[in-house]
Amino acid sequence: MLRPERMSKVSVTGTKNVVEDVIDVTHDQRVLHLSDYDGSIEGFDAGSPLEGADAASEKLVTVRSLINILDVTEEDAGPARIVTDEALEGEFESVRQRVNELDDERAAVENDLEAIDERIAAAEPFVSLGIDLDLLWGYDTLDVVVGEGDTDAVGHALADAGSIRSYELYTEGDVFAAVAYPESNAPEDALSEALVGLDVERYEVPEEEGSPADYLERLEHRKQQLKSDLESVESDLRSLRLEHAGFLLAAEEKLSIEVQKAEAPLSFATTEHAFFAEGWIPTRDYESYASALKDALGERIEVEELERAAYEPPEHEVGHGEQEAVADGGRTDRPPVVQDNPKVAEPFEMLVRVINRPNYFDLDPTLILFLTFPVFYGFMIGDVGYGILYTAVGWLMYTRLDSDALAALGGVAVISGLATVVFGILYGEVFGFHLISEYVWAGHPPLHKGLMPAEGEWARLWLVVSVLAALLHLTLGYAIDTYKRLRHGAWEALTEGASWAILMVGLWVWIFSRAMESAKPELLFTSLSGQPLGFTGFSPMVGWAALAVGLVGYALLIYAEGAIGAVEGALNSLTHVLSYTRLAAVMLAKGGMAFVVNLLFFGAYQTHGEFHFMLNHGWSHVQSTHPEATLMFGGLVHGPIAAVVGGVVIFVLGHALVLALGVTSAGLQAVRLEYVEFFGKFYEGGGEKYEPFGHQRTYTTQD
Amino acid sequence: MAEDVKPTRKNLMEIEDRIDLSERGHDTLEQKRDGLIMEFMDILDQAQDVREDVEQNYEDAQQTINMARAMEGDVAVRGAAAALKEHPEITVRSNNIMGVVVPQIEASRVSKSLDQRGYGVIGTSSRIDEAAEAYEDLLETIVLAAEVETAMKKLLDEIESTKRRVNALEFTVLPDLYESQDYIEQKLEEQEREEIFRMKKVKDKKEEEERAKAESESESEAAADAGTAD
Amino acid sequence: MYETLVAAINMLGLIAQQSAEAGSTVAFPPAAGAALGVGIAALGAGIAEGGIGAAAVGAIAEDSDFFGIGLLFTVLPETLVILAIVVIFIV
Amino acid sequence: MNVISRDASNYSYVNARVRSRWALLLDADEYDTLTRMGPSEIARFLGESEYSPEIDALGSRHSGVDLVEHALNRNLARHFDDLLEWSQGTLYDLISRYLRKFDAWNVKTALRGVYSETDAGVIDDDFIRAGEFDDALLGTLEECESVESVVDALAETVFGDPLADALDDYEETGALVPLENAVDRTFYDTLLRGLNAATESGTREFVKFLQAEVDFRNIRNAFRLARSGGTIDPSEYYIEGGRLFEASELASLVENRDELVARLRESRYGDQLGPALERLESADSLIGFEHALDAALLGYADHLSHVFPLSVCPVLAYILAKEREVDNIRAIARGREVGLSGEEIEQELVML
Repeated sequence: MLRPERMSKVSVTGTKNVVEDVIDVTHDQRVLHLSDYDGSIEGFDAGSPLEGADAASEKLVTVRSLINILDVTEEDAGPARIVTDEALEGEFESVRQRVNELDDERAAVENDLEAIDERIAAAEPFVSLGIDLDLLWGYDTLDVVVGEGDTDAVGHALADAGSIRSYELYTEGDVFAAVAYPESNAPEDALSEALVGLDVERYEVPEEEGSPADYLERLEHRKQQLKSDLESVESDLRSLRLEHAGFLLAAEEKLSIEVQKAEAPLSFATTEHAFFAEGWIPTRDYESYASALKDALGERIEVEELERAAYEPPEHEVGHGEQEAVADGGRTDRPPVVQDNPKVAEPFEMLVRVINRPNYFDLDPTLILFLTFPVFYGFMIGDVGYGILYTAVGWLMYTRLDSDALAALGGVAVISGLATVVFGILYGEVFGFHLISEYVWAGHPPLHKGLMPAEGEWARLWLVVSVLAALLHLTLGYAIDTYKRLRHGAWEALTEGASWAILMVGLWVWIFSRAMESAKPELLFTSLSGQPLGFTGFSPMVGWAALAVGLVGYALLIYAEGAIGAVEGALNSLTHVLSYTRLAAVMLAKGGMAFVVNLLFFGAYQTHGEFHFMLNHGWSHVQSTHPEATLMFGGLVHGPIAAVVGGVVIFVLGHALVLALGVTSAGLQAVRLEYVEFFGKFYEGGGEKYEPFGHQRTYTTQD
Repeated sequence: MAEDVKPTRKNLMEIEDRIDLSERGHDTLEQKRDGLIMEFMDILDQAQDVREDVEQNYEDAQQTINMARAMEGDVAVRGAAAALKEHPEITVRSNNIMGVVVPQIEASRVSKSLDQRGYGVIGTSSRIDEAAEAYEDLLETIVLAAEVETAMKKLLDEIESTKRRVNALEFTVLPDLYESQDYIEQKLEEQEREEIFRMKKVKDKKEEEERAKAESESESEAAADAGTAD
Repeated sequence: MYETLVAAINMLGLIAQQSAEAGSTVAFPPAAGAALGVGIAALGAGIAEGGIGAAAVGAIAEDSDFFGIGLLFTVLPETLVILAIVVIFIV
Repeated sequence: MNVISRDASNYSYVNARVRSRWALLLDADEYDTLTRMGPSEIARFLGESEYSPEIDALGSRHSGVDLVEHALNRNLARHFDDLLEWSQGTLYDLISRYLRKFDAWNVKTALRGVYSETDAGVIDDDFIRAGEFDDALLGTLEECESVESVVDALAETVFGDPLADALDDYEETGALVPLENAVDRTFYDTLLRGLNAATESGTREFVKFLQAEVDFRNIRNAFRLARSGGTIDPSEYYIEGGRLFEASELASLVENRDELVARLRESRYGDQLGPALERLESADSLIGFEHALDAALLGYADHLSHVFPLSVCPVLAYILAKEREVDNIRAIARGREVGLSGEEIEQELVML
């Protein structure tokens, strides 16, 4: 569970005349993850594709292109079928031509549409101006400029221009048409000259007759025609798709398989007459794969299980000695990884892969994530209402979505949502109301968030609890690291692995001791002092001893890691632990936000350091029953009808916001603690995905 | 043929002269042929190298320009390519290899410095520089290739014709001449033999005549003797 | 931003002065001092969170997986306020 | 350090976003995988990365390398538009000044395209829509018939006057050089114009960054000139505003490459430039050196962005890195297409 599935390295050797059979069998079995040949064996070259790979590829590329142009999807597929070579010649070619024709047509129409749209946009200023178009162009002696800008400035500029004998300015809003009669000796573009320097956008005058409105209408009409043309081309394409989708999908699959098989030798080692293929296979599948090959080919090939990959990386990969490196030909290909976790924890594999796929020699932290992440999350949100919503949304995602990543996220949401519900019951909260507290716990839930002044102690408690959780979580991380290093000997494990934990724990035991008590914040000793713990800090003796041990750890650390270790060790053991206080902080913030939303809607008053929502009665009623209470907010629901409506909107949007922010803050902060603080201690990642050679047939049947 | 010639001693001498000349020509041509082949072999090696260079440079250039287009954009490369305003100049001179005239092609201003390429320097990268360079190299090799290939072709022609001439001498002209020579010599020998035979005949005849004369003289003497005695 | 901070502090100082001039026997009630302390701590945290938040929003816009870490980083400075509250409790 | 900016710049917001985007940039392993894939596989791979909007939109129309290229350009534009959209106050001003380099690029592309009589579509493909120019203007530019009309179309922009001035030179020589130089110079001139580093908060780091960029640009051009030889006046290609060398010294340094190298080794960028200079000695080609130089600039930008985290530097460093990534992917896709080997392609990549 903490380890990926055990893999074996397999080699298949034979003469070239059985290579196709070997590929066929391997393809059907779909268990062998081929390793690329790295050229390390004398006399063996990397293989070339089999005959026909190029021809099949050419067809495949075309088929995929057609599928893409026709927008064929899985749903369009008919029943599975056999695709014959003849069909790939005849039917295929006619589909291709038809598709190309229609595609050309579509492109042409779309092009025209774009042009029309541009002309329509260009015509609009003229419509607002309302001057017939033929009046605006075709003059020999007059200059016309139509544009948009500060019309007053244009007027002044025209009046001031020396080269213009007379002019006329028509305006409508910011749009203007300036008609100028230049002096006979004026330069050709006298009008443009006059307008230089003004912030004016000029429009080209369409060389058309009649009123601009008519012109626009003509354009619109043409646009409609083009749109219907487009519609008909697209419907042709649609019917083409319906007709040929099944064939195309099946052809794609057939050709993909053909190409995949023909290109398999690309990762083989070959000589003139022989080949040699290597790959990884889950150890439990080896026997069936080997016997399948033997059944088909008997003695003509040699199948061998070269090694069962140990979970420790081979020595040469960590730079200790080179014997094994020579033994397996200097290859460094690591086994691909099949994560192996209980079904319920599987969605969390995705969370691990977000950072990186675990490598074969890593401990797979999925299970730890499964155990800690929902607790962090539930602790921070801790609300039955939100929890149920998260669970519901998560379930929908998990069951309905195709994307593996999103479905897995849904799975994570379900489990985190359930944890949220559990914590919600303990806090006694539903959507920020203490309803459960009242009906289940009779007003005294086992846990409080510490939002209200009367519960201030709880807030400090959560801070300390966060630190304790940090110490546990991080020590686990260091422990895994230490375990991994144990194979290099106890000394290395102690100096490079355990020393970090010793430093951290030692430091924090000292912090929680009464040594130098006056200099430390009080909450260290008070927050856990209540029953059943009754913890009021370790004695100074214990504190100083722990610090001494911690310093020994620090010394070992510096010995092993040098100056960087010195800085990082000191910093990490403090900041990484404090970083977990975000658990308490986010919890308070979320609680506070939900409170504010409810406060705005229902209003609340404060009495004896407790907040009470005014669920049933307004402030006036409260005043009569609790004269000592102070009002926090009157509550929109108790106001006039408009306020009530606004209140409902705020209520719904507010809770939706809290719900969403719960994901982005609580979710992210929890995940961050896992990734940065926890994973950082031991996780390497970089594993290769297990991709067995083969193809799952869905659209074609064999024979 | 041979029969056409008059088998005279004068003709024989003439033929013998011609044989002498042809034989000497044949040797020379043969030497020339071998020489040309040697030259050709040299050039062939060179041509092969150049041809490979062209191929290699072409590939390189193609690759650099592809990468330049890919990295700097197609348009940037095109722009840089089009920016070139000064085209290289090609001059052709001739060279003489064993009497064969081969061209010597020279291209000036193929390789350019950064400021002559016609594209801006500030904002471009050396990818375009090197694409341009690669093409300049390619052009230079192509020019060289043109030169070598033309020379090769010309040499090949010359070798071919020389070979034909050698063969003509060797297999047609000389055998004919030898035949004629043989023929004339034969004829002349025959004539000689005839002459000797005739001489012999004449000599025999003369001797007979002399013997007959001597016989008749002795008869008359005997008669005289007999007469006397008688 | 600085200006706001300065203005806020000036104003608080002014209030303190006025209450002193009012001639009451306790010129400056302890509760007011405590509130002032928490307030200033919160202001400081707020300023720090402003910057971090902007960065976080930026990062989340790019990659929604960062949402968790972004939020987490944003609230980191809140420890300041927590410590201030602790101080109030202790004093 | 400037925890709370006095102007309205939102450094922390923008930089957080930029850092996220930075994390999406491909790493060496992914490049390595890409070099073994075909063009369409690369497109498919990109379609499963942050390039998916672009690949999905364009995949039905393009394929292979084309698709990759289009998607890369669009993606670049989207990212840089985003930067402007996010930023406010001085930060906005500084980023938009810097992004004007894409305007400069687009102007040059238009000039070169029109000059070489390239099709509008090809020019359009090469535009990077990350600057201030809107689609309408770019559309006009790519359709222009002549270089002169391109210059005309740009009259209303900051490039208008300098281009018009350079037009005579162009017509005289027939080469684009004067115009291209005018564009580049205008970009560098307007980058710092009107900024007073002493009084205006936030601009000090900007100036520092740009000095580095200018210096690196000058280094690069100095080596190109040194390699090419010829009788060029180096000061003609010198960009003002750097801190490394003066126009006057450049001339002698270009003549003597060893001296230039030595000078750079001793300079403030010596550390960053080390690998680049080594590559220079081992190879004949400058491309490798330029890659190393680019990598060095990336490294320096990254360094500045760490020294000044709450400034414009991380944004500028991101712009560089993103541009680089797009270039790298393009090199891989193109390289695969033209058949380069895995190793050759890796030579073409620039990585930090």
